[in-house]
Amino acid sequence: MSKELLKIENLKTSFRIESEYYAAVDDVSLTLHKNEVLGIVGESGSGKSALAFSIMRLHNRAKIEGKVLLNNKDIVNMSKSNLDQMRGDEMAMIFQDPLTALNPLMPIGKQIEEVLLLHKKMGQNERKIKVIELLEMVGIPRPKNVYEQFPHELSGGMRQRVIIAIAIANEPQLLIADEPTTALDVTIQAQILDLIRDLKEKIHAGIILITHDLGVVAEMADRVAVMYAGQIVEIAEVHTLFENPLHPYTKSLLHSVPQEGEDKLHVIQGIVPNLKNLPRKGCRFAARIPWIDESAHEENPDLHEVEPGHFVRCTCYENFYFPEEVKEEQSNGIS
Amino acid sequence: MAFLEVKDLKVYFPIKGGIFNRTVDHIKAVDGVSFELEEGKTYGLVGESGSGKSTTGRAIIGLEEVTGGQIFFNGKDITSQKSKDKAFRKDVQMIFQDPYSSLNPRKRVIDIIAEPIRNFEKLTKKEEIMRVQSLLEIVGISPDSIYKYPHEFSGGQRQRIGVARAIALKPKLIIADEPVSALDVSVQAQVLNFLKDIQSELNLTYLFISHDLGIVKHMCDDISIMYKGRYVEQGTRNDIFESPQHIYTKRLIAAIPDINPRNREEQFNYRNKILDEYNNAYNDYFDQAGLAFNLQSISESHKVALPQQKG
Amino acid sequence: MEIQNMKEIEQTKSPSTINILIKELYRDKLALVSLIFFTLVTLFVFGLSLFLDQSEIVKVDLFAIHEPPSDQFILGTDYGGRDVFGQLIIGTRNSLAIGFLVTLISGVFGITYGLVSGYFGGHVDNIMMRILDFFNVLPFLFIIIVFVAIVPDYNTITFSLIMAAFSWMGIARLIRSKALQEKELDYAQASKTLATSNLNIIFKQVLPNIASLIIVTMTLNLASNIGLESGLSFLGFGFPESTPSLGTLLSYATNPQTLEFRWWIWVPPAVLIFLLMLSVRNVGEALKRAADARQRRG
Amino acid sequence: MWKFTVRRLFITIPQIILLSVLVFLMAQMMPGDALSGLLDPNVDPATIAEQRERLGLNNPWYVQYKDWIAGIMQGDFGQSFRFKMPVTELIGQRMENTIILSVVTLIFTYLIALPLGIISGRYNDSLLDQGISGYTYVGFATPLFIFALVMLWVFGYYLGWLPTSGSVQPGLEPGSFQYYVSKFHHAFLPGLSMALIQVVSTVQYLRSEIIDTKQKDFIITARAKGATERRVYNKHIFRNSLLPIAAFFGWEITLLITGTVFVERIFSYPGMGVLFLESITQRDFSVANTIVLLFGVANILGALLSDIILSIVDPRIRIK
Amino acid sequence: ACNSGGSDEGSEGSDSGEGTEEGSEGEDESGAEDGIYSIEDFSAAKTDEGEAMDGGSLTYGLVTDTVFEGTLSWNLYSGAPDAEILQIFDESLLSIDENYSYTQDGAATFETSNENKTFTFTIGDNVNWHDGEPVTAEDWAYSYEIIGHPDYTGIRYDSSFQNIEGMQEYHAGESDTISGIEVIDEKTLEINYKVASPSLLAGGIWAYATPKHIFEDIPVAEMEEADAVRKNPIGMGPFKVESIVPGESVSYTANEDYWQGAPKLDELTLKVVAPTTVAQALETGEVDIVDSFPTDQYPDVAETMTNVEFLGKIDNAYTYIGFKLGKWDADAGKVQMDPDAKMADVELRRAMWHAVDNDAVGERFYNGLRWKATTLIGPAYPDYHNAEIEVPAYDPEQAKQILEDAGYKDTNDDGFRETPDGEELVINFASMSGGDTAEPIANYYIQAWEQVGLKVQLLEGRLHEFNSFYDRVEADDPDIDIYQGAWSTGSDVDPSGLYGAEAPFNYPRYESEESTALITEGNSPESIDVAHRQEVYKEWQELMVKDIPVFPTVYRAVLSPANERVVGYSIATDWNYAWHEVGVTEDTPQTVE
Ligand SMILES: Nc1ncnc2c1ncn2[C@@H]1O[C@H](COP(=O)(O)OP(=O)(O)OP(=O)(O)O)[C@@H](O)[C@H]1O
Ligand SMILES: Nc1ncnc2c1ncn2[C@@H]1O[C@H](COP(=O)(O)OP(=O)(O)OP(=O)(O)O)[C@@H](O)[C@H]1O
Ligand SMILES: [Mg+2]
Ligand SMILES: [Mg+2]
Repeated sequence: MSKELLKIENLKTSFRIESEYYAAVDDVSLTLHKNEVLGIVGESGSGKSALAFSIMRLHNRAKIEGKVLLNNKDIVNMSKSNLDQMRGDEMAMIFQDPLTALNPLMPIGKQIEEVLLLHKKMGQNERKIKVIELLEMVGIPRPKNVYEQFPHELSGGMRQRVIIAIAIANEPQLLIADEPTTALDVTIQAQILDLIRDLKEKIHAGIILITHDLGVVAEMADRVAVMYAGQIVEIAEVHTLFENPLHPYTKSLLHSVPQEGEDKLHVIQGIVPNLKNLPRKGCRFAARIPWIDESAHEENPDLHEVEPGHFVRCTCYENFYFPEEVKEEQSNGIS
Repeated sequence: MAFLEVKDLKVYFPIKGGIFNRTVDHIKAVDGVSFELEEGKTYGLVGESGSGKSTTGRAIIGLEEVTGGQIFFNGKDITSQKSKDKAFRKDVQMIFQDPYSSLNPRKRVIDIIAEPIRNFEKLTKKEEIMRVQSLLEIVGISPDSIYKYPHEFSGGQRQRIGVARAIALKPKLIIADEPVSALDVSVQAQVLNFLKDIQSELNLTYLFISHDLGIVKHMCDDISIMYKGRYVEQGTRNDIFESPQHIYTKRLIAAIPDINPRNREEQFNYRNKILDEYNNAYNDYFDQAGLAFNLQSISESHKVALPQQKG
Repeated sequence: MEIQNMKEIEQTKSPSTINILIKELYRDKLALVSLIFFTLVTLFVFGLSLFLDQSEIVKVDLFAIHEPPSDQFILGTDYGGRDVFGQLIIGTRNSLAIGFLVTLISGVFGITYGLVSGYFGGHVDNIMMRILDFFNVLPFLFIIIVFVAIVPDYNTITFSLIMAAFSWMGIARLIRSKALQEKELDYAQASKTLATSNLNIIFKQVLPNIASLIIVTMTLNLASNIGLESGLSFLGFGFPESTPSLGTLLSYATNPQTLEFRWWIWVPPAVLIFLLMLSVRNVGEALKRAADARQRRG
Repeated sequence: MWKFTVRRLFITIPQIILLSVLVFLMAQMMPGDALSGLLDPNVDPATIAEQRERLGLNNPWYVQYKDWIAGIMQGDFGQSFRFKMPVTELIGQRMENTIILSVVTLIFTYLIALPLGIISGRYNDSLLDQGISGYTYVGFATPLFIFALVMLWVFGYYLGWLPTSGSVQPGLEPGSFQYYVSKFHHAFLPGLSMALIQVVSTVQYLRSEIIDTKQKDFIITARAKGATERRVYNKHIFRNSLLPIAAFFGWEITLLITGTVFVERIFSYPGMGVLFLESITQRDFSVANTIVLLFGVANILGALLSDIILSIVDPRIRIK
Repeated sequence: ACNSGGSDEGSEGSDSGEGTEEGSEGEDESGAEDGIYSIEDFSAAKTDEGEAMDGGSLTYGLVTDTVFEGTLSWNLYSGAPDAEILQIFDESLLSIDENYSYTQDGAATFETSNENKTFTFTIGDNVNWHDGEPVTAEDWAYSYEIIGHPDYTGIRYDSSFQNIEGMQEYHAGESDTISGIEVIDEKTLEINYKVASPSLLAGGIWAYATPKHIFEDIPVAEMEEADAVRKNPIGMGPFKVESIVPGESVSYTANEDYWQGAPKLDELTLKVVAPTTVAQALETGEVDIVDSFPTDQYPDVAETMTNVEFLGKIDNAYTYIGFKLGKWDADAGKVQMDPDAKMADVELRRAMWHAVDNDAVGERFYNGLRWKATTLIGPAYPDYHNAEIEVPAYDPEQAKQILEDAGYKDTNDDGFRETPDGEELVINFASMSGGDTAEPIANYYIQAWEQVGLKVQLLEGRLHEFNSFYDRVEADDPDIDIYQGAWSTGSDVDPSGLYGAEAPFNYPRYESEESTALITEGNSPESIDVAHRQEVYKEWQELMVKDIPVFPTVYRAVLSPANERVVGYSIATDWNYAWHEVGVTEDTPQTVE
């Protein structure tokens, strides 16, 4: 994993709400290498999907600024026809909801074939053979039958496999998976994750894996970016992040997961503000850790590289503590 | 006498079909489930989607017609709809999965929380407001929100309003059907903490339904694993997590992603091993129809669905 | 912020359905104008017709036949020497009245039918839907005409009933499918576990949630009922001529001389019916948007 | 699908039976019976009574109903007292006209509605869409009969481009090519008038359907595959939104039937609609009832057709 | 033979449409002052503008709201539109003069003998059917065999048929032949009547032959549906039926073999034109001629429609107000007067006549093309109409006076008069719908009566559709006290069918010895003497003005416009539908620029 596959610089994606633009992805920069899995985590509404859609330029009416370079080709300013050539070929996407991401009126086979048809010169038969191969590859039993079937005849897990088959049909270099398992049961989740892992080995793609499940990240990712309110607040190697989380948000997230021996879970105060009410100045997380003194925050928070490859936004992480820790210490002290 | 006792519960849904739209078959959503609940404890019901967890809970509280078996609450048979009298309705309450649809969007908080109170007690307007406000305080929502509408609250807050409604009549048993699965991790924590808090305060018993083993492990004293409408294993938290007996249970536990990236390989290998075992030993654990066998006790608290020992 | 300042709390009450609809109307200027127009026309015709003597207006005046508009007759006279303006006022009132009446009768019936069918579901629903399907495939216009022809003594009430008998299906079906959805929502299920009675759940819980939908549908129904009435009158199966309606006035236009030379007889009712339908629709559409926005938020 | 179709057919049968009962009861409610029209008022009352008995008019209603149905089964709808001929034959003449008018209207409807709806849905909120929406907006509020009258006046009389009455030019050999050309020529203006008003609902429906489909997740999937905009529209959006329209086809019949009454009346077009109106005013009830029955059956079959089309085009129903 | 007719233009017609000519002199039809016109201004015959060209074709518009039934046989048809179609391709063997009396100019001639009871007819040698077969005496006799047949369901079998020797036996099925009808030879027919009557010479003879060689094998009961009637009928007239579009149009071609010589036109097309569109159809030349133009539209087009000439004549019809004076006694088969009927007081009836201004109705609603009627035998019968009779004039004051004198006073000050017994007097008025003017006219009458203090109200507050109106009037519905009806009278003036004591159509249910005596006298053999008959009927008309069982309101004109290019066309009675004389001067119709 040396070659830089995807480079995002100062990406800003804004949506129009009542005649004004609000940035849902705000100044995001990151890189992805070949054969690397980059996990992106964050609460609902933190802008993960918006980022993924921006990379594919799938947004309908959003303003995208900044640079997205895939193999040094700038996607943001690319012509529509060039973009069409890239999508589905060099880059592909797996969607969150397998129930709605397939055309209900088109047979499964045709839907997979379409992506071949669009990018490869193949005869009809050849395509069909390839589709059945793909179906087999993603672990669908009796692929010949499924070829003729319609989406509603398949279970959620099966449909997600079909979507994956579409995504990998042309062996893309960049694969974006936006919460690919959120709608699925744990056992099926495990299978799908295994599948993605296998595929990575096979096609050596760079993968962006979006999820809000820290466990999934821990199992899958090489590097992890934590997003909050449209920004990356921390980015690091997976081991580093889990063993030495720095940003208060990362710490809070890790703390909220039920874990052995803990009776009380950590609660992050407040909620993710919606797009219109996002604080655009100062540390965006400040409102949710009110016990931390204002002076701890940076005025214009930036990503700091605290160690090689480990970036944290804002200075508030430096003296961060959890209020209950204080209480515990106090009560411990008394008894 | 058990607090809640479910004996051989069956809930079937008809499958309509054929030319005349007759019932041609049944979905056996719950197919012979038995368990007992002790007062003040939390009882977990786990299983994959469609395994019949919700149906079990809904059948107990009377939202589904019971096809067979019996349910006793405090020794009283409450299987049929008719037998679910007012007293029962008062004692047993439910918390729903979706904090968005479980609150009537047209009603103000006060009307939502006061609904059960109005059905059971005659209070003056003023008393009612006081009552609702005190309930709101219990669930940690500002009491001056009584005239707000649900959409003005976040998911976690809504879920707590739902809880306020459920505890308004001081129930004894609360059936919580995936109370946090629609919520973000951070908010999940908030609701789970809170459920634990009021349990001890109000001496509540929970029937806690979830598909997230991590949460169940965190919350429950006793756990049952369900598969295709039947129990595959039942036991204390330790029984289930420390010595799972049924291959399905093992597989479920193995599927939980480990939060420590260092265990990645290990976990991966373990999972594959269990999967192999599952595939190989499938026929030892399930009958021809792919259903679990009847439960067999293997310790005082631990029961597993294993084939009848012949002999 | 404790219990003590309850007064203040009361004032920050969240808006009700009606308030939201009104707000939305206020925002949508076209709909607002339409509503004002419609209300004014309604008030005007109902108000003015209190002072107008119907028998006076339909009085035949042999010496004022086909007068063009003048000071005496604002909109001229028809072939019976009757004041077209007065007929227009009374006709609009009659058309609106029947529109309201039919909408109300068919609405109340359709809503109840749909709620019952949707809420109880199962066999009840099955049977009720088959009946509804049957009504739906009836060639209603023809059957209405047959009934109008064979009911010997028909008047506003019987006429409305006949029309309503064939126009409740749309709303019933809509309400039913909505009720089916709503009752599956957890809030309705929750009410059940709280010992709230079925009747209460239907009318106090489910109904308010589909209220906006009902208002919207009824509004649009009003437009189509006014249209249906005028169509029937045009064909000669509406009100008798002595009870003018927009349709009877319009039907004068079948006479080519009237169509070509005496615009004052048929153009005003045509324009009025056009504007009424448009304004009702504008209001309906605005309400629909309001209802949708609401659903998204809720 | 076969199961579905058969089941759907089974629902149709009770509907038709119920319809026939309704029509029969309506006939019973009508003043007079088949005889009051047939016989000369000067004829001896005894003869009338005798005739009544012979025709079974004194039998209990269910026996009469049975006889009536038996007659219908053999194509005997009774006798028109005004035309002095079997209703079957009389309606046969008119049915051809009404069917031609309906077909012409349908052709116009789809010829107009599909492009308008597609343009309006694809380029929603564009100037073009606003124009089209404006048209549907105005069309909604315009009563068909006023519009048809104005069309008749403008194109029939003022400009004199098209025939203003009748269904065919006199003197043409029925069945000949000119005959059908002339039939089409005569149905052109009424059909167009009706279509221009009736497209409104289809255009609006298609537009919102397209806009709806545009926002579906699977469209994003298609885009992510690299499908060009054109392909996305042609293969995914239009196809998916046109299918419900195809199913609309059967329901269109109901609309058509209602519309024909007005345009036939206005364009003096001798079809079943005017025949119905005349029969009602002339109290030729056997004819009126037969028309109600036939239109009812047409509606039932239309609904059936809709459901079957839907089941063919929509795999979600097809499989069931 | 009188038959009930519609209230308005083009409604249900009746017997063969024969009429008389009246006031045909006025050549100049240029517009009238105040938009009021008079029948005097119209000619019945087309002013020919030039020579007819060779051949050509013409379109004849049949003005009707509905379609035509298409029962194309004189024996079987019932609607007036069918008669219009028939008269172009089939004709009466006997022609008539302007006084409706038979002449010897037709396809057949006749002689009477046996005190006017026996008629001997001779059909011309060159009179042939369209298929070339000769028209024979047998064909003529066959018409009688059809109409008299027990299975016949049409409406033609009336008293003049019953008057034929042996007809009743034949009709009852007791005899296979009609003894009074004898085929002398191929072209000679003899008919013997039981009683001589003046009616016989005034259209009382059925003079239409039936092509027996075609109908022979068709049972009478099935004739109405036969193709020979509906699809390819033949006749002996100047044109042949080429094709029929049911209900819409008929195409004719010239019958070169016509006994009066080949027609001038090659083709003729008849098509239905709705009353609402007839003006445009004429202006654009879509039709050359229409049978009857709605008179209420005339003022709108009188000035502008320069491409046509309007022909006009007095219609043999009148509108009237009828008073219900009794009931029909079905057992006795005659009317039964009721002395306690609400309208029994003749003074009340007279006052009501005085109260209405029928001239104004005619002028205002019909621009003078209807005008105040006086007697029950109208000016369409110039020889019998009594123009001298003084009838109650429009005079509300006098009406009030009459009512005062008769004891109808407003005793309770409600603005309306009570009966002499002091009871409330509410008169129920039935009127039928049809046409734009029906409603305002009915309302006008109500208003006019209100003016003299009579409370009259419209039955059920609305007009009633034609059929149910007559049903209720006929059934002596107790809710009806007075009604507005209309009669279109046939060719014979004899009023017995409408006012005879035994006539079911005697809707007022009126009878008096005097009236019965006069009616009987008018149709007796003595009255074959026209002068005597005139005397009797003038006396009867006077009696009706005195007794007032009904009072006529308006007489009406028929207008038939014809394109300027048409020559040889007329609507006069003695024109005898001579379509073979009609031609056109140019290829295409003239249009309004
Ligand atoms: N098309 C859009 N128009 C306006 N706002 C949008 C649009 N799409 C997303 N947003 C807003 O942008 C913010 C980021 O949304 P995004 O979907 O990227 O979140 P996410 O992290 O993917 O959350 P989730 O876990 O729920 O998928 C949210 O506040 C959302 O409401
Ligand atoms: N009303 C119903 N009619 C028909 N089938 C039903 C109905 N409700 C549930 N089922 C079926 O019963 C089975 C059990 O459903 P249930 O909702 O109890 O599962 P669950 O374990 O709660 O799953 P989840 O985790 O998705 O909530 C499923 O197969 C479901 O499809
Ligand atoms: Mg997302
Ligand atoms: Mg569930």
